[in-house]
Amino acid sequence: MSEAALQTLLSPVVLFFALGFVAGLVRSSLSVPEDLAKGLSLYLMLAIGFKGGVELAHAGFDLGMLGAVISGLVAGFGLPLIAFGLLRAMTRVSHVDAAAIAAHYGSISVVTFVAASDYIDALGVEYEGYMVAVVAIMESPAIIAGLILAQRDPAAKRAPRWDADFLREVFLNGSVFLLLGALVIGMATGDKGYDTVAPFITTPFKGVLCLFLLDMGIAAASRLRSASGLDHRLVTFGLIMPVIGATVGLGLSWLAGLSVGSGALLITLCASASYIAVPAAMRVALPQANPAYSLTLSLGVTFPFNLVIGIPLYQRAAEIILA
Amino acid sequence: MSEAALQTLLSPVVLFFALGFVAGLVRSSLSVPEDLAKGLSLYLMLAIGFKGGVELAHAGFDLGMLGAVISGLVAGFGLPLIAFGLLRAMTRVSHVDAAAIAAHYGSISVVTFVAASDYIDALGVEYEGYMVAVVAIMESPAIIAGLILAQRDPAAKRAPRWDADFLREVFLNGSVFLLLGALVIGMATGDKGYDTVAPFITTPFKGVLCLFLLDMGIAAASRLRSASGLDHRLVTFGLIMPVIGATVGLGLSWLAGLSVGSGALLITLCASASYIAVPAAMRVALPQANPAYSLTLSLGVTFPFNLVIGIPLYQRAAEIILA
Amino acid sequence: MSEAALQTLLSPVVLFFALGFVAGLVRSSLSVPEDLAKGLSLYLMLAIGFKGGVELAHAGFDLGMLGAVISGLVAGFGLPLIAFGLLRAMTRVSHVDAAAIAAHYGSISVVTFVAASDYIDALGVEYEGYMVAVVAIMESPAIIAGLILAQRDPAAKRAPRWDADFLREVFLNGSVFLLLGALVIGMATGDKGYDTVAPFITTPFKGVLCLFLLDMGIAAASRLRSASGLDHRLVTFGLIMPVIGATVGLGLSWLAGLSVGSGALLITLCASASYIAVPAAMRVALPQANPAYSLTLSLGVTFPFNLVIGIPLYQRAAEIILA
Amino acid sequence: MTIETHARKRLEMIIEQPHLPQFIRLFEQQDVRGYTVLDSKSGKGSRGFWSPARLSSVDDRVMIVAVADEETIQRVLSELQALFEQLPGVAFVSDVQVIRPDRF
Amino acid sequence: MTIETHARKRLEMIIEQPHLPQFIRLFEQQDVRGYTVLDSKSGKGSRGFWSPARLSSVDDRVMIVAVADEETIQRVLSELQALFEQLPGVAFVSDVQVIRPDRF
Amino acid sequence: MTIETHARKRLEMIIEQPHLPQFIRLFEQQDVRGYTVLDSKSGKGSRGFWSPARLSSVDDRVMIVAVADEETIQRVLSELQALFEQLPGVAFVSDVQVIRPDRF
Ligand SMILES: Nc1ncnc2c1ncn2[C@@H]1O[C@H](COP(=O)(O)O)[C@@H](O)[C@H]1O
Ligand SMILES: Nc1ncnc2c1ncn2[C@@H]1O[C@H](COP(=O)(O)O)[C@@H](O)[C@H]1O
Ligand SMILES: Nc1ncnc2c1ncn2[C@@H]1O[C@H](COP(=O)(O)O)[C@@H](O)[C@H]1O
Ligand code: NA
Ligand code: NA
Ligand code: NA
Repeated sequence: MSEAALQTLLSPVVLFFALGFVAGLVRSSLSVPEDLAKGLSLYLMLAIGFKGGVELAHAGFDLGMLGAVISGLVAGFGLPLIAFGLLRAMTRVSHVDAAAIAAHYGSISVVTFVAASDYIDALGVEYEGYMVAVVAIMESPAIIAGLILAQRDPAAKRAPRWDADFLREVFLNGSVFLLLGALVIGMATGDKGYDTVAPFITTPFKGVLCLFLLDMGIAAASRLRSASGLDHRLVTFGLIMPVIGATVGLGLSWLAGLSVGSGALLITLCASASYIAVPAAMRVALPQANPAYSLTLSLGVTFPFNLVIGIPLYQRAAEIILA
Repeated sequence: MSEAALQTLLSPVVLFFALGFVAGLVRSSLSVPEDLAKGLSLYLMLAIGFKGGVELAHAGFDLGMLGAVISGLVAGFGLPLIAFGLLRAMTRVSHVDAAAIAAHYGSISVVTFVAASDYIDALGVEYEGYMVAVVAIMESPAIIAGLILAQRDPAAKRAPRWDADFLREVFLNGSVFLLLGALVIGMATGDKGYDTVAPFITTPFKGVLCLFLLDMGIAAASRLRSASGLDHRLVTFGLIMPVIGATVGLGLSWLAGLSVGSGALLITLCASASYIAVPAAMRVALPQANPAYSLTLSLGVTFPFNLVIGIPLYQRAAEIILA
Repeated sequence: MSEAALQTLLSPVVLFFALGFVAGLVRSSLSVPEDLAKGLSLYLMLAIGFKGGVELAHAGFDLGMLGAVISGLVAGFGLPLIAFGLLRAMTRVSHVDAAAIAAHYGSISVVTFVAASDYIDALGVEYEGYMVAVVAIMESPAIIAGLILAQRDPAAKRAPRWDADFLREVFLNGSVFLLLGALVIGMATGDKGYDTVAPFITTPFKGVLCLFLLDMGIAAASRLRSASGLDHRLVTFGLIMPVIGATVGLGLSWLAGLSVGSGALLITLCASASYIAVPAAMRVALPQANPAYSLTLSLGVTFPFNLVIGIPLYQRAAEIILA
Repeated sequence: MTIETHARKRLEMIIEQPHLPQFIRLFEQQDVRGYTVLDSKSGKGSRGFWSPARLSSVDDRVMIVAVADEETIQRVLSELQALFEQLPGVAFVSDVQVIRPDRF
Repeated sequence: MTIETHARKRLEMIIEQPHLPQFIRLFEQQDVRGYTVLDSKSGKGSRGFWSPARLSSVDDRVMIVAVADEETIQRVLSELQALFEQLPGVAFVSDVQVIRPDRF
Repeated sequence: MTIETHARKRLEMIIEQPHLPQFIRLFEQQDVRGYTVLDSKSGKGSRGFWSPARLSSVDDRVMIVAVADEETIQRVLSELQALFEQLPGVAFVSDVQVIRPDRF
């Protein structure tokens, strides 16, 4: 497995992340323009959504899908509880901050998913198209769970906001919308649509992912550099929690009888933490929570951990337990 | 033809427009960054200009081209008169607003043209390279016609501005410039140039078009959502006028003896309404006209109509009459 | 050679530059959004860095590389002295302005390099992968040389700043960082990495270069149009200096025993003038220097000269002397 | 010839982008008839230095400028006092002159 | 130690991007020696709410800030009165202090 | 009910983007507790017209707004006098009212 590990470390995807990370640490002027980064992210959503939809059109719905969806929902609502308990036990963050961070860890990171699917693709392992739907389904439940946790704060002066602004942020979030939309379009157009769009969504895919991870690296390092209030307890949480999430994901995959590929992806989803959808929702619903904690943890600690160490580990575990 | 209709509706191009439209209606946070959208638009201009130029280099000039160009000019100057008359007869907009809207409908929408050429390409129908030149030629005459109409407003306090700012806006408009420039470059470099640039202008073309239409969908829906002053009379105009334009275009194609493919494109051009070049020119020359009317009509009503219903209809009509 | 000349002039790369130049001169509204232009530039850096690294992984290090690197350093430190002497002798710019301009001409323009490598690629001539490293190495020495020249100004009220801001600007400049980083990644991943990323870095390369040069053309013409204080002496310098630089580059290539391809590239690097890294560093270190002179000269005079006339000339010279 | 001008108040706020809708709603409730939102690039306040969060707009700040009569601005300020207890941001008020008094 | 400062006027306008050249021309005619144009994101005025039109810049608004002596600003204001009858936009004037009086 | 407000000074500067770190450092030294940086699009000053240099950010200008008590602003101004001899830029000071005096 040490060769496989080396191979991960030497994949362009990880190396470009590392390059960005170094650039951010030494404060190079290297930066990916914001609009471009958003464009790359749109592209990745559109591409994996569409591909997933086309595969789904082939395979049709089956029981495995139901199992994966239920697993995703269970994890989405359950992981925040575990994360919250852990945070209150092992760190000193306040009730509301713990609730906000817990929501991040119950939700998922799409780019981590994309990196994992790229990794297992390279190994020649297959996964089911419905996993893309699971990604979309797992974005929001943790936000609800986090708010319920926050509501139980005895020191809270006011209740979290559940108003229209918030609900739109949660359920009509741009990236979930595009992911699901592209999935549906992929299903509707099937192979015929795929053939016309294929060169666009396959040819540059890996390169776009590299460029995007370059930007993620810069962002992660900048976050860490300017991190204030992040102590070793929180960092430890940011390294332990993905492993706990992964374990839960492995158990669920086993219960749901997922294939090795789909299992590795569900494990990765459980291990990953949101850095786009959840921060945006929390800012609206829980403005009193300190965004610096959660974003720095999820982007600066957990994302790099998952990308470099986690994904190969999760895939290996899936291979051993689910094969 | 109902199968063909279904096929149009299920093409990725139309579906991504629909996805954007829904996102805009429900106010999802999904958005294509402005700079990216401008970049996609530059790409589309460059690609169709270049391809048209290369084809022109093959075919050389012929009488058909002259016919098409004259048809374009006739439509560009003539359609605004029809549109103006119709608006004054059937709606309640003021003289100057009618003149401004008329200019939009006499001019053309490049993306509608691109979508139509993509549609007839998919059917295996051919069209002449010079149609790209006709696109460029049809952008401006309607602006002149619209201003002349505005000048005849008895209630006008001041004449429209025909100054340098305005003329630059009309004749040196960025998109026309790039379209024509790429056409000339395509002609100059011919197959040799084409071979080197081909992967860039063909591989991602369809995908870029999808992404661009996603943005158009969002824009169209946002326009409609915040539409003020748009009554059913104006909406009716926005649905009737493209059909009238198409009929004129069909007649001109027949007179000019165009091929089925080129005819379908000329019909589409006549049916389409500008939402970039003309609004910009009107803002400078006729600041007293209400831009909300014309842009909402052209983007929110006529563009979707042409994309979903019009194009297959125009192509079918061309097939029946011109074959 | 007149056929070869015609061929250069008719290459899409040069023609798109010309199109942008005309658009800028006539003040068309055509423009490439800033973020897109930065993205195109990132792409070009990433692509040539990666390709160079992969080639380096094949070829391994050799003495030729050492010769090229030393030549680059000699030129980087030496050319500013020549440029400074020439400026003081033939133009009327002040001591500090001459030093700043000299730094631009001692450093290099990556896009000129890319255009040259594209040109010699098209001729089927090969060059060594390490030339990409030489590009990175030649960015900074001239900045140091320019500051030392500026320091000797008897009229200077204060010394140039050599502080942390400045050093970061010089040595951690984003484009150099990405170029070198991609080179290292290319070396580390070798053919295996290349295969996965190849479609991204080769398919659209030429097209991206065209789009980027369209923007360069607009920028060059805008600079020239609003040029103030640029007299015929300075313009003459902007046309003579690249030829002098090229001659020095040819001599160094001969001494270092470079191949025809690598020689043509070193000559081009010596002939080219910076318009990104050096202006940024000068603004920080020598705020009293007039940026209008140097940027207009390098972007508006020397870049077009090299692109249209210089590159074919340099390649021909390399062929005659180094073959 | 001197142009006649009329005294109004200019309210300037810097707030977090995700909370913009709440402030706009406050404006609507207090009959502020016009305002302009400007982008900001970076800054420093009681919560330390910020610059736009890469990859998301949660850290973006905007500046809002609104000119209105003194009474309206007073009403807005008194509401702002409560709002600023929940949401981050700052507000400054200054004097301005306008030429078309009926508009502000 | 107090720094000596000098009184000037600060003119702030919000206008539509396509009309910027006309206002710049007015500045040139009235010898306004300096100004700065800032981007704006959205806003509300007598013509309702606006945010940048997607796909085109016709709906973009900009803010212009110009500091000059009172007399110059008076001249500009009197011209603006006429211009604002044809073109949309708003203008506010306030007092500022500068440290280098020869520049403004 | 009138809200109690407190007088402060508003400093507004327009400087070149590459020099921003030097001005920020000046703020830190003089204990300016808050400021906001805004993007600008184009402008004109003693060095003529500028608009963002394509392909690089060397020509970009930014506007900085900082509100603080009069004494702090005085200290900043006296430092600015020296800095503006080396670096291009302009500074304007005006009066503002704030509602939370402890913050500024
Ligand atoms: N009272 C105001 N305060 C601040 N900005 C305003 C105000 N009124 C109008 N504006 C801005 O000026 C633009 C044009 O105003 P109007 O011509 O009244 O629609 C608006 O869209 C706002 O951005
Ligand atoms: N009087 C003024 N009013 C507003 N902005 C100004 C003024 N003078 C200069 N500026 C801005 O400050 C920048 C630098 O000024 P300068 O150093 O004089 O060229 C200019 O490009 C303008 O953007
Ligand atoms: N004194 C000030 N002057 C100008 N802008 C300020 C000031 N204080 C805060 N701000 C801006 O308001 C934002 C929020 O402030 P705060 O809530 O104190 O962190 C800061 O990030 C700054 O952009
Ligand atoms: Na998770
Ligand atoms: Na038309
Ligand atoms: Na050089």
